[in-house]
Amino acid sequence: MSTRPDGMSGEGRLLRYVDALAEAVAQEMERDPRVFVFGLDVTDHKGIQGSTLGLRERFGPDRVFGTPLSEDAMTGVAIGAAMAGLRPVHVHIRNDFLMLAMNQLVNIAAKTHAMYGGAVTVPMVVRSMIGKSWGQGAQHSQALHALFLHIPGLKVVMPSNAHDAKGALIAAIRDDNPVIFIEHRLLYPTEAYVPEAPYTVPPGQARICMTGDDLTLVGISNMVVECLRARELLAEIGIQAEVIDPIWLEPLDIETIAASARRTRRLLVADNAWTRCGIGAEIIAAVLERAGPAAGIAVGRLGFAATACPPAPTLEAAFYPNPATIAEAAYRMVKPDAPAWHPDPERAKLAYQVQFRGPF
Amino acid sequence: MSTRPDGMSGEGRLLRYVDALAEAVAQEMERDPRVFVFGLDVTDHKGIQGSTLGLRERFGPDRVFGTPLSEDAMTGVAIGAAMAGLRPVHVHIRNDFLMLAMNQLVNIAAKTHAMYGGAVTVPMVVRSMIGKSWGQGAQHSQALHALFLHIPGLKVVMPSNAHDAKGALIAAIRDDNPVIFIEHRLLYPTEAYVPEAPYTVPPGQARICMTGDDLTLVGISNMVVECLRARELLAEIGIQAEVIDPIWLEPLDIETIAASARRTRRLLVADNAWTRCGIGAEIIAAVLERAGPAAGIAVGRLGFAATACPPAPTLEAAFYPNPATIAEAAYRMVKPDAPAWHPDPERAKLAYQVQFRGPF
Amino acid sequence: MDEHPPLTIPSGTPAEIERFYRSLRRIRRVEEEIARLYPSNVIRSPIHLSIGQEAVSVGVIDGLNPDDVVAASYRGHAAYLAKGGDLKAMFAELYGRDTGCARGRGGSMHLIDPAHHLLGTSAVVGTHIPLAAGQALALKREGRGRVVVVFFGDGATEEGVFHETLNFAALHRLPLLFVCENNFYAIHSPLDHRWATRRLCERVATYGIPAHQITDGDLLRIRACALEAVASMRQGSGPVFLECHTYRWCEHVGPSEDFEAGYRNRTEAQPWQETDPLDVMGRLLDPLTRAQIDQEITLEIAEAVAFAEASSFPAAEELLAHVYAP
Amino acid sequence: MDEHPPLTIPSGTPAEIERFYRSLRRIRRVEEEIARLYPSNVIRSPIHLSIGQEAVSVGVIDGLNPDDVVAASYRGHAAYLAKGGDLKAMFAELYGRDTGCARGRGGSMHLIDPAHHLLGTSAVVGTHIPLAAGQALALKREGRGRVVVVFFGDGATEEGVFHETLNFAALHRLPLLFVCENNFYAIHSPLDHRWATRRLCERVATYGIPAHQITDGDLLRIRACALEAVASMRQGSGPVFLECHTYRWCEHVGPSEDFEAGYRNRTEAQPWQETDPLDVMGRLLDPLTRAQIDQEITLEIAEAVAFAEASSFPAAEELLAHVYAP
Ligand SMILES: Cc1ncc(C[n+]2csc(CCOP(=O)(O)OP(=O)(O)O)c2C)c(N)n1
Ligand SMILES: Cc1ncc(C[n+]2csc(CCOP(=O)(O)OP(=O)(O)O)c2C)c(N)n1
Ligand SMILES: [Mg+2]
Ligand SMILES: [Mg+2]
Repeated sequence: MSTRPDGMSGEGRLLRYVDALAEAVAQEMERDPRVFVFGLDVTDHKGIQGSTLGLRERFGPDRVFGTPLSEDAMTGVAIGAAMAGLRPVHVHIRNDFLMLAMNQLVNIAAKTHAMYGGAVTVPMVVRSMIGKSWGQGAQHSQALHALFLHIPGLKVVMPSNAHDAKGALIAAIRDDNPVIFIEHRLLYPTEAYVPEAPYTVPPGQARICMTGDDLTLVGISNMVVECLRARELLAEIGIQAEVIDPIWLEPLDIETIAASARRTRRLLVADNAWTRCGIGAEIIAAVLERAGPAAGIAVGRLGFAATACPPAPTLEAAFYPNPATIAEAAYRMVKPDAPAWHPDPERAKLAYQVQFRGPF
Repeated sequence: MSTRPDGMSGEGRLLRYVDALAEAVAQEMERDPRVFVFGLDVTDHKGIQGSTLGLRERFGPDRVFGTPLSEDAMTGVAIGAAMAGLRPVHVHIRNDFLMLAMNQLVNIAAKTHAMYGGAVTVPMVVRSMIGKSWGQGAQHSQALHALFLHIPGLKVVMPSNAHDAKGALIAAIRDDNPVIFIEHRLLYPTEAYVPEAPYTVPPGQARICMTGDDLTLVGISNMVVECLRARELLAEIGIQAEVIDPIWLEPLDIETIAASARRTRRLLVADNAWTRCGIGAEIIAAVLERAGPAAGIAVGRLGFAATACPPAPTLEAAFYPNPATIAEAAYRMVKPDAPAWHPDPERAKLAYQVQFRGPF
Repeated sequence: MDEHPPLTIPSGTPAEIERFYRSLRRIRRVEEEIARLYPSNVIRSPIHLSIGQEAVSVGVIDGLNPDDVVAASYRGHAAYLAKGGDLKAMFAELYGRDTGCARGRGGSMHLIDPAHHLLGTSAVVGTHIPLAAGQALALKREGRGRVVVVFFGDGATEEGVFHETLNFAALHRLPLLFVCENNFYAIHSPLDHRWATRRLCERVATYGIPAHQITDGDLLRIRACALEAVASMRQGSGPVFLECHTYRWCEHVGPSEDFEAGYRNRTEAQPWQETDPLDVMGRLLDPLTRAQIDQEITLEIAEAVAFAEASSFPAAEELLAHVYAP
Repeated sequence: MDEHPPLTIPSGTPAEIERFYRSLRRIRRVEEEIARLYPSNVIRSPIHLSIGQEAVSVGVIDGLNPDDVVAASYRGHAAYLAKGGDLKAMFAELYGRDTGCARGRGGSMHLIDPAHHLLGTSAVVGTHIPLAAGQALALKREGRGRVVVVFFGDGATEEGVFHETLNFAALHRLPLLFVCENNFYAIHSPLDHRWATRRLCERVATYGIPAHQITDGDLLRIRACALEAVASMRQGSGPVFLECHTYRWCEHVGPSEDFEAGYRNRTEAQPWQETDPLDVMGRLLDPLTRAQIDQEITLEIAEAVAFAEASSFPAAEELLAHVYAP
């Protein structure tokens, strides 16, 4: 594969994120009979927004099936099946519902390999969706990756584009550890060049999406897209941001981020989640532990407002970071003494935000 | 109350942490008939290591009762009762078991006040124990406060001594929000001067336990005690550490910590938990966001090794921070170019660690 | 799906018939209005309509006192309205306005009305069931004979928390009426893909909880059953369980029908639609009374919508209000 | 507690009696040795002894093939040993040594022996029940007639996950034998403080799962019941449930008796101790055979303890090994 600056091959067809997910699973199921897919709603006519459509027809009801509403037990079933040598992909339509599975994920899945001294492995993937601006309110809008990141033994990946969605999902399915795979709903219709043959986007390798000297912008999941838009806004006023997509949050490629931050001396993390004890805090602490005060790195975090997500549009708009607020925060870090700057909020909007209106 | 440098009054009797907890609950139950205590094992002859002993006899089975093994529903019952105007204190003998209650805590308790626009409150306290060096292994040794800290709407407090245990528990019971109250088992027998009359150790106020100019040491829960011992070891070689106990982690008194770190220009957080996306990361990120690179603050974190807690004593000893590892890390921050220094590990041990051998 | 048994002829008094009709009609019309408005995107929240299922809420809640407590799920419009929840505050909430019952912070799935003893509704299936038990614990302690009713779907009975709550409620003899609205689907998944057997009532009865199954959607039968349950609960008999078969006419979430989607068949709906309690009650009323009720409802809804439209959105500066109680 | 019904006279063959005696005696003696060693602090792990309850594990597991799978809880020594789990690796694990079955990373509550198809035991009550279902799903897919047995206590049946798993197992007709070891206590909390009724088997049966209660602790009855269940499960009949009454002689956790603690009475233990299957079987053996078995067991245990003592602790540098599989 030829290499581009952003680390993607540029080969293959333009494919939507949702189709890349479906293709990854289908190819892995084809390759490895141990892989199976289950979860609420995976076999209905909506097929998790299309990402599981056709799998049941192709691989049969033994390998693709719906479940009762029993997240706790179903997670245990996935773990048990994984310990028995199968490779479950357990699908949840909302990340929020994983709170019902925390005991199994934290106390069993994460610990099984270590607590039995390596005697068994838990090769499972837990897929779940996160969102933004759905008007869905407090319990259907969370992105709780920080909770999983806190627990050793779990891997966490949040691909930001179709290319990585396919490659990371294949890597996750092939991984012998429990992988929490988190997909942003607004990314589902976005397209990227995706090779047709199976490939992996392996754990622990960040991507420098765009280079720049003035500031390091780290985006998580869809925030990569929003950072890229922020970068354009910043470029118009002469600020060059380097945008990094960690892709995998555990294992995290902290060296790539630290090297960039050492060079730009400014590090801003935009997360699609609450910031307290979040991945932004982790990245900042990890970079500064490594770089020390002599590196003179300024730091900042953006994320959800520290409240439950409100459906009222006025509040919801203020709840999330967006390209304008990212660009503004970056500007303040680069020019702390300059007067405030506000990009045109309309121009700052992303195409996918303007269009999205459901379905739920 | 007279004030001492560490912010404690020095009044009252010497009381054990465990008795301070029991006294706080009894006094609040006396004062407010809405307060009730329930949870697995709260009424047996062990009474949660003594912290609930006698309550049932004094306040009757309607206000003090055991439950089935149903953490999920019992947490919902606590929330529902709190919404109905009662003030439950829900007790868990292990923090690990709260993973079964995550859905109710994260999706309901934390959000209820905000998601109904302030129409209702959830005045509940969730007590749970954490530990160290129990040989209990992976599932009975976790301290998962970071998971709760990540979620807006929950308050979190981890008192490090008997005085604060009583005052913070009274404050928690009187608080109109869900409070996660986490107690370190090894602190139970430790004594402090505790006033007899009810008082509060209110949310959001850290304590500077000992002052010093060379480094700011922040300890969480029992790590305050270990930091104080580390401070003694460091003092012997001429390093003066300032030791801060945040007491409440949410709301967190970040200003007190930031002011200290600005002055000492070195910030080391010792947590009794995993560090990834933990309170150490949060404190470091929050301080550096405020202070900026010009303040030249060096940072560091200590916590659990990133694995499931192993019972083998050789591994367990390496799993936890201790006064020696804290002192060594502090030394490296203060004298980065000096040769390594290792305090005598025997001398570094704390009395409570030497003695503790169960019961479980 | 089970055979739909023939509906018994209602035997309510004229005043009752009028009351039932008004309540059913009001709920139906409110939801039809929501469905009508929905495509215009003024409602900023996913909606789970109760259309077709109203009789369960109306029948059960008719047996309650105003100070009894009701808990329901995201499919909670019917329970909210039947219990007397404020209609203006409901529309304002759907519109995300500051005058909404949750001040624009809840949406359709998080309705609440403390003045009418409506516990907030919840969007995570089953979560409100133990909350209702907590409420019932408080009412039992209070000792004034008040009771709690909790409504939930067939899917909710698959969550472990449902079973944990049954056991706890029975153990403490809580004044809690469990009402399972069994509409045979969880989203698009039919019952038989999720339930090993249909012996739910039998299962619940093993906790020592009296359990009744009502398969015909008859409002008066539901009401009679609830009345009896509530009366015994007020005397301290402990919890009672009701499984009411019913049918959802619209899609799981959203304003439309979805019989064309393939997961279920319109013929399945027919018997339910033919015996729609709203129709049945309506036919028993004299046309004048009926027309007047209809008109009053139309007016009330128009006012509520106007109220919502005239209300302002919460100010962005208020984003962080109410995270913590003071 | 229930009345203790009279024990039926065992009717096993001499070879069976010998096998049962050996297995019961081995487990009892291993745990007695653990209890003896415990105060010296060489065992770095909380211990939950099965003493008094061995017959459930021995009786059920005797009906299994070597490649059937067993899942158990923190009170899992008996199941581990009955299934053929390595004794040396067990002692080494209790001692926290690198040669332990979990390489010193598990402890008493996390025994595992993949070679003998022992799923790792778990310390969070009920968590292993759905894991066993996952195993059963894999075995069903495999189609070779292998089955899974999962042991758990009465307390575990109060956790929601137990009910969720029953439904799923029944729905998928999994080859899973649920065995509830009802010892009437969860830690110190008696059954009637936790169960609204004792109709557990009846409840389980509503899932279409055959459910049997064995109240007398009779090993042969337990075995016969398990044998029959396993045979039908191998044919694809789906899950079966067994509730075995039994009694824990020692404290919940730790090496001692605790009848003086006040939460239960020694007289409650008496009928169980008087009909102890180990005694019953022992009396049916000729003294010579018995003495020889006893001696072999003594030897084996001494060897295992010596093995553990001679093994080294894991190196501190290995602390971060096994967090992630390569
Ligand atoms: C814990 C949880 N799991 C999954 C979902 C997604 N979900 C929303 S509604 C629903 C179906 C619930 O079915 P039922 O309880 O029968 O209620 P109904 O919608 O039919 O009224 C599901 C699975 C959820 N909201 N919460
Ligand atoms: C989820 C969970 N809750 C609470 C505990 C604490 N605990 C350990 S053993 C136990 C009692 C379990 O009783 P039972 O299932 O009857 O098993 P037994 O100990 O009697 O064999 C409890 C409550 C736990 N380990 N896990
Ligand atoms: Mg339904
Ligand atoms: Mg028990």
